[in-house]
Amino acid sequence: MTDYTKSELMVVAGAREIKDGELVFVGMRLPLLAFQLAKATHAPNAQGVFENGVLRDRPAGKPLFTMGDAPCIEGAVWATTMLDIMTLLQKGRVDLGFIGGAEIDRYGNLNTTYIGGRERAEVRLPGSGGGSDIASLAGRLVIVMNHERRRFVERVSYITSPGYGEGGGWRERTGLKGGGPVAVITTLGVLRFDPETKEMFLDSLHPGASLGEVKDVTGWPLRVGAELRETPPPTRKELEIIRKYDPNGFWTNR
Amino acid sequence: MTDYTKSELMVVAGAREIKDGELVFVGMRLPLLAFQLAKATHAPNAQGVFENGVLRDRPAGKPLFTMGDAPCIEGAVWATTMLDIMTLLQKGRVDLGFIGGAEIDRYGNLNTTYIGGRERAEVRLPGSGGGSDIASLAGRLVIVMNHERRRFVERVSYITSPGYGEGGGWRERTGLKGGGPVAVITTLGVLRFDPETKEMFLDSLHPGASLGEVKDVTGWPLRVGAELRETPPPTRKELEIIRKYDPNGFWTNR
Amino acid sequence: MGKILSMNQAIERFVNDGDCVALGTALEPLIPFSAGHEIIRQGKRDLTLIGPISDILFDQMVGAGCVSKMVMAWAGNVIMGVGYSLRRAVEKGIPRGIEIEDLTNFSICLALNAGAMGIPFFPTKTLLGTDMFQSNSRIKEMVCPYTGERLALVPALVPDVAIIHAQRADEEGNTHLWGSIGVSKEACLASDRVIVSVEEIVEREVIVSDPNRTLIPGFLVSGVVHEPWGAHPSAVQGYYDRDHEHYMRYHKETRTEKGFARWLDQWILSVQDRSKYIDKIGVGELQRFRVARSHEAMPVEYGY
Amino acid sequence: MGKILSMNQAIERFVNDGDCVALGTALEPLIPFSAGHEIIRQGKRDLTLIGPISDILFDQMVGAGCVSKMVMAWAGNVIMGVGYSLRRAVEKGIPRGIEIEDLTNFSICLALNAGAMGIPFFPTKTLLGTDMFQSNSRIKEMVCPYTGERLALVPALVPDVAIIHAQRADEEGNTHLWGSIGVSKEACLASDRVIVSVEEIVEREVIVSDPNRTLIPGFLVSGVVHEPWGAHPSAVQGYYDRDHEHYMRYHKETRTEKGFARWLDQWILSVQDRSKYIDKIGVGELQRFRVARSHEAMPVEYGY
Repeated sequence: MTDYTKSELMVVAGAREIKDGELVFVGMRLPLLAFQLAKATHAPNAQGVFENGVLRDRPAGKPLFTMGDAPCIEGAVWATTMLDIMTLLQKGRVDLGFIGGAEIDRYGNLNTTYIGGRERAEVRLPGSGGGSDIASLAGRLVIVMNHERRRFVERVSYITSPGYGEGGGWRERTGLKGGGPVAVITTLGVLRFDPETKEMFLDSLHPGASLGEVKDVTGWPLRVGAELRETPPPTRKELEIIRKYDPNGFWTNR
Repeated sequence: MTDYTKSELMVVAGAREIKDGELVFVGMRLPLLAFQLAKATHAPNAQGVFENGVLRDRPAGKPLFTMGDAPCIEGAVWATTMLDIMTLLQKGRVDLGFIGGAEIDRYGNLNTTYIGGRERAEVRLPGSGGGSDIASLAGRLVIVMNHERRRFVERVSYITSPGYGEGGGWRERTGLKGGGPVAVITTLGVLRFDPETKEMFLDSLHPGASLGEVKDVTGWPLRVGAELRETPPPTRKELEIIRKYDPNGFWTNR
Repeated sequence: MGKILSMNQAIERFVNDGDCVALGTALEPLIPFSAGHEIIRQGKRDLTLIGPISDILFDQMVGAGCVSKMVMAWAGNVIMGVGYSLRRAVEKGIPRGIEIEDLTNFSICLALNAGAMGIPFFPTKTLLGTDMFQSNSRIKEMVCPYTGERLALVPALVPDVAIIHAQRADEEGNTHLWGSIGVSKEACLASDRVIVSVEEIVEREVIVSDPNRTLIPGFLVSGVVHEPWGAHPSAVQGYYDRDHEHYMRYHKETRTEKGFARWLDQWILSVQDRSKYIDKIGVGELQRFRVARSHEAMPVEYGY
Repeated sequence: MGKILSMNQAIERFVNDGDCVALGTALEPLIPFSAGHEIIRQGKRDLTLIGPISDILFDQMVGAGCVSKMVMAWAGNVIMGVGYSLRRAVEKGIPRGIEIEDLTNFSICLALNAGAMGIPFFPTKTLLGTDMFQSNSRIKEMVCPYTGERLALVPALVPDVAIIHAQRADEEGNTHLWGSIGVSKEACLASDRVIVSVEEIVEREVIVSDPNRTLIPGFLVSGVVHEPWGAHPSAVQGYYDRDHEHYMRYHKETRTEKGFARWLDQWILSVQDRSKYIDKIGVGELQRFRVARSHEAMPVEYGY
């Protein structure tokens, strides 16, 4: 078996959420690698949008640190305004979006703004960026984050990026257009959402992770899917591709 | 004295309304010639915007029939979207706009849509184009049109482009941002508006036109300014410039 | 590959009777005359035409009986004034009555932009105090919750199909358009389908060499038609200028119903497609409108 | 001529204490670091910073005590995560407390676009269901008069001054910007004043050779600064790429208040202007970021 990092496994799990031909709101870090991996494997016709205004149908010619790096614009099919790209989301043209988060709750609501709520503000985090927009407006949402007790909480203290709010029907009542989260890819497993209650459940465990461990670092009584599977590990080919786009392991902690 | 057409005199009168350094919403036909004349004489730093998205600070290299002719875009400083240009108006950045009209009333309201009102529609005219936007939003408005009885009516049957509505205070009550009309340049004279009542009055008579003639073709008891002047005729130099931009007299009926 | 179609195929496949069609969105230049003529030849019916200043293409489509409604700011013949077919339709119901939703150039931009942005309306300071509120029942007024001022509301327009003519596109429909842009981008982003006709089909490399020049990306484009001279008699920046005399002749010759019928037959119905149209005018004659004085954009470096 | 200024003059003349300043509107590239550093050196106070993703320039200005408020979607160090100065300011009031109006990338675009368009607000489907309604009291909700759906309203932002860095401008301020555009156009159109710093001052002929490339026309520009490397450590498409290591070092070295003070002195306060900054880094060192693989835009013909 090939050695790989947790981040590399997360990239592979992320790539699998992308279907061929989809328009994907990519973002940076692991999601960008997931997008590049998907394009190089099962989703060659997927296209990626970046919030600075860029649409790419082929990978950049050099590894990227930010979406504004010169190689991300060079060779793009469209480099327009941020407003045009964000309105693709609002218009409902984006199939899938990826975001990260500092704190998440049972219904997939994310906090990347104030830990401890706004008034007490124990920690000021960087804020929404485009995360809230993607969570609100993308057709499907995939969340990528570390699985830690302080991050998986019963109720987030501040909703930066809405998941399913208080459960089933909440997005519709709130007037949100996008479909909401379909997967949370963590350092320990992949979690999905009950179609009715919209509560998060554990769908697959990463190789080496145990159910007990996951439950321990999840701040509510976590449900487990009917058939708890093991997340398929990266293949050698997948790792090669990831390492091509993150040659120094900057994002994948190699 | 040099021979000139009424249209050429109107162009000269229009040019005099432009101050140096102003941003002018130009339009086509006589206003375009007026703008080009002003730039070549007393207003070299005036800049012109065209609703297809163009900003020019120098005249086009060839006479224009439409604002979209290739020479109007070639050598422009900015060729952007129509929306960007129209929002300059709404933002209050346009000092002066020119429009024409088929029917005008005592308070400078213009109709270019339905003669006889919408329901009876004796005549369907082309409609607003950008005229209504310019009349609503430009800092000052200059109207250029033929002085005929059927055109100068007590009350227009349809307001396409608002002047002063029902008189003083109406624009403010209506929520209009732009300043409203300051001059109506006709085939017979130049009319302006009372600062209080906003009623149109005759400010100058073109050479050869009589007050009786003007009153005859105006559909309400027309007031006359305190000092009725004669519109200064075009100079030889002015005519030369106009004829350079309208070499075949297409717009000036030569 | 699959997107490259003949104009006949593109119109047959992507324009249906009853559709809302946005056309002429770059204003006087880049009017997709070839597409409009093919719509007339295929006898499409009950179309709603959407466009700011339509010039004579809308007049032709109205005269040919394709149109039941127009959402527009201005319709006629830009350099000559009125369009006689439009007047006959509105005033006398010939060849059929049409409904008109009056807007202004600005508000039609806003309506298409609302459609492009996926919002139901746009607030604006134009339209206030006009009788457009009478002749367009979809405009509303509101009091601004921030400033207390009066605002007009323009509802979104979402055309079924936008048709544009542009300078060049690749086989995927990634399109470079330059010169007069008008409201073309908003119209394409708002519409369910987009048909692009172009002077040249180019390699993908040409498009991606200048991604800021892309008006719309191919994923929004349903069909791409290689149609040289496809905008004649309107202009295409860098390819050909406007044929003003054509508009003057149209004005003169379509004053009567009979005159219009003759024009329709001569220039549209009896002409199979754009290549036949070019033959009819004469390639030599068309050369008059070609670029005589080149002015190329200065270089721009995208490398790293 | 009158618009060409040194950075020192431009900031002195057009940025006042208490101003709302839009910066970093092209996102990660084209950040006007040189302008921001001059603002710090001139000790401007009580600024409101407006920008979507500010990267470390906002963090530096906050740490230097210039800022009383931020209207932003994200602030920190894009590749490293948090910005420590921002955290110290919000969590501990060091060097002073600051107010934050939270928005998202999209809603900050909408706010600046409303400002650019001269309307008081923008309706949107984003923000609904978020706690941004708590931490930004200016957001409202309404029921759509057309569809009955819930809409969030984002009020207009009208900055006193927008500062952008671009590739080239002429002496009148007509500016070509390419690559990543972000929300730069809207920010410039919204603002009362605009300062443009550029890699190159070019002849007017370069600009008018490609009017579709113009981001903003000179009549909106108050001051033009010729400032090569003015965006370092951020990227300028076609001129230089991003200096990632600079951001990593900033992250490491400004973790503590003392570390930040050292950085501030070393890279900003003790450096007279951008030319001295270039000397300090070393021209040779900077050449690493220059274009190694050219990719020019394909020709575009505007002639007639």
